[in-house]
Amino acid sequence: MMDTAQQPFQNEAISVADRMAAEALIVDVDGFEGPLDVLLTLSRTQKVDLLKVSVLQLAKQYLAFVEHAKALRLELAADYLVMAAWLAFLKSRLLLPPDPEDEGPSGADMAAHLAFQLERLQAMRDAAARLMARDQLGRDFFARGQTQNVARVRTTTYSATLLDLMQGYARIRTRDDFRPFVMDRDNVFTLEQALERMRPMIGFAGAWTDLTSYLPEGWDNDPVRRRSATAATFAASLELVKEGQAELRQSETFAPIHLRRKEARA
Amino acid sequence: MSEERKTSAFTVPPMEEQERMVEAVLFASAEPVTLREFEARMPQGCDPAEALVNLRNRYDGRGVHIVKVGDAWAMRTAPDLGFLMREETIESRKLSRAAVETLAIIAYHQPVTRAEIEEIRGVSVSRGTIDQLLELEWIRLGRRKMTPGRPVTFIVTPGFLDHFGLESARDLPGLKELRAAGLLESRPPSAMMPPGPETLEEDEAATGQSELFED
Amino acid sequence: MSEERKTSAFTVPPMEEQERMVEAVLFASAEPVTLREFEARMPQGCDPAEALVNLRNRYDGRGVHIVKVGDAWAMRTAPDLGFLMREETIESRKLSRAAVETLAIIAYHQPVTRAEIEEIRGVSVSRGTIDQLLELEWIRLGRRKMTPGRPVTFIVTPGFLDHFGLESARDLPGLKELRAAGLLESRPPSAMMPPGPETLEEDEAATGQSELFED
Repeated sequence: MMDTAQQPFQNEAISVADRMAAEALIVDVDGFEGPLDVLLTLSRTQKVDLLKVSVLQLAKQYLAFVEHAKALRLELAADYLVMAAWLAFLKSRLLLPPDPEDEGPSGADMAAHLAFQLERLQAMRDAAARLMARDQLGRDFFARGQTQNVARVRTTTYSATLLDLMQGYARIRTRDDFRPFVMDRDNVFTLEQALERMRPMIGFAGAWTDLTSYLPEGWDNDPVRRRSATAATFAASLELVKEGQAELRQSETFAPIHLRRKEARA
Repeated sequence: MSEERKTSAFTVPPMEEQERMVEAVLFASAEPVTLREFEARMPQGCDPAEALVNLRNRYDGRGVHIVKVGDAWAMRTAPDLGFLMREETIESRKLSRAAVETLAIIAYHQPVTRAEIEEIRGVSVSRGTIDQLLELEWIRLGRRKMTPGRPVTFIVTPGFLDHFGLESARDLPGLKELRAAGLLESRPPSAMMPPGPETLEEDEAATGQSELFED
Repeated sequence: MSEERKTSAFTVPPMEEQERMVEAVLFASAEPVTLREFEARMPQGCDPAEALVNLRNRYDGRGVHIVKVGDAWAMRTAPDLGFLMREETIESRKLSRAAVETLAIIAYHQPVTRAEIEEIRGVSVSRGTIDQLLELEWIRLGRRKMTPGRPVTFIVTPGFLDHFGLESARDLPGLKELRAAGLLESRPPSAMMPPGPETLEEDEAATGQSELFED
């Protein structure tokens, strides 16, 4: 940017000015509407057209503000810190000579976009001020104070849509076989239930035991219930193995599965 | 404008300007305004009584009049234009659920007797519901049924088709399509399939569905 | 007006009379009246548009003005006489800075999405801000944007135009200059845009939009 050449001479001065600016901002950090608002305020200290604002200087001022806030252990919202990181990156881009290999927007492009954003925000603020300064209804000009009663002649029409009609029909025709969907929980043994059941038992299983012996009582007669209980018990035993509390073995395919407590390593 | 205002604080505004003031105050005020109130509001030295007389003349024969109400003044619309102050509103109300269902049954099963409607709906059909549909000219009486008692039947009218944008009652989607469109939640009842065009291709049904979703 | 109407009507009232009618209707209504409403109320064959132009000239420079608000018309007191209306002044709730800025952005950038408002302001828009503007009936939902996610947009209402004495949104102060300066554009977002609120709270913003749509 333009200022880069002068930087070596102004470095100290700017940093003092920045610190003072930062201090002034921190007094009222809650009054700011985010990082862009802070940047806009900072840019005013440069007393130049927003299009000609030195983004590099702005970045430094902002970083000083964030540093200062940190030193004072002020809680800054996350977006202030994200902006600081981005500006630090932008600053390095602006200071380093452009890398011809590098893809993506140049530092100058990024700076130009930030300047555009600041100018646009300022323009909208000016527009808002001009809007509110206009003559307003109920303040500067007025509507009729006493409105005349307009006699209302009401006619009522009834309407229904094709969709109403179809839904109405569907409702009647399917009323009999409609049943609210509820999970049939009576015949389901859950993984949680199985785990709860097995945890206290596993500590006593020093020897290999058939997994089926862990099935809860009353779940082995009905095939549906047995299937659910078996699946849950097997899943629970895998969970215990994963936790390092148990070991599983099976001698061949479809052979009974055995389970025992995992011995602590000596 | 601000020029005038500035001077008005010191010198009495011209009568033309006083007329404007009286006019604005009369217009914006919710109640009739007394001379005293005019004097209190307007700059010192104004003569609202004279301004009112001038204004009244100006509005003579217009659509709005300046009238005296007791010892106060008000603006009123000209009495001969009262007919303009009538606003015709058409209130649209949704058809009741009972009426919609009855109408749907007639459309799907026509010609259908009252007893048949009641059998399908599972509740008795009130006289009012049928009357309402007759009055809307969405249904009318069909041929009497050749069954004991020769009960009257109901059929839908061209007005019904027009209102619902149908070429004919046969264009009503069948249960299969209703299901495809997500309008049906469960299995079709085995008995009494509706006389809808069940032969429609699946593809067509799918098109219908997407159309329904567009809305 | 169409030929048919003129011929089919018994007698069309003379323009002088039509002016009186328009005047009475405008006067009686606190809300702006659309041409369509005029046509519905006045006898067939009337040309309220022409009558309004005549009436507007007649009221030029008076204490009460005929103003155009969007595609409707209203009578309003002359703004320079506001000082007479202390009694009628409505103490309006003071809008927060965020609300005022958001309103301006919607007016100048409409139709605009919530994310775009946030991009411009550099902070996320709180739900309350949009609610307040919706409640004042100064903004409303526009068409969904044809971008991924089809986000809802906001636009200003005729009520907004009426409140700020604008004939149309094109008459917003400084609109031309802002457009010429390219400040109403969003500039193609480059990969390295400064972090806006949307990068932080993308989920939240998306929720907010869908919530608004639900309403």
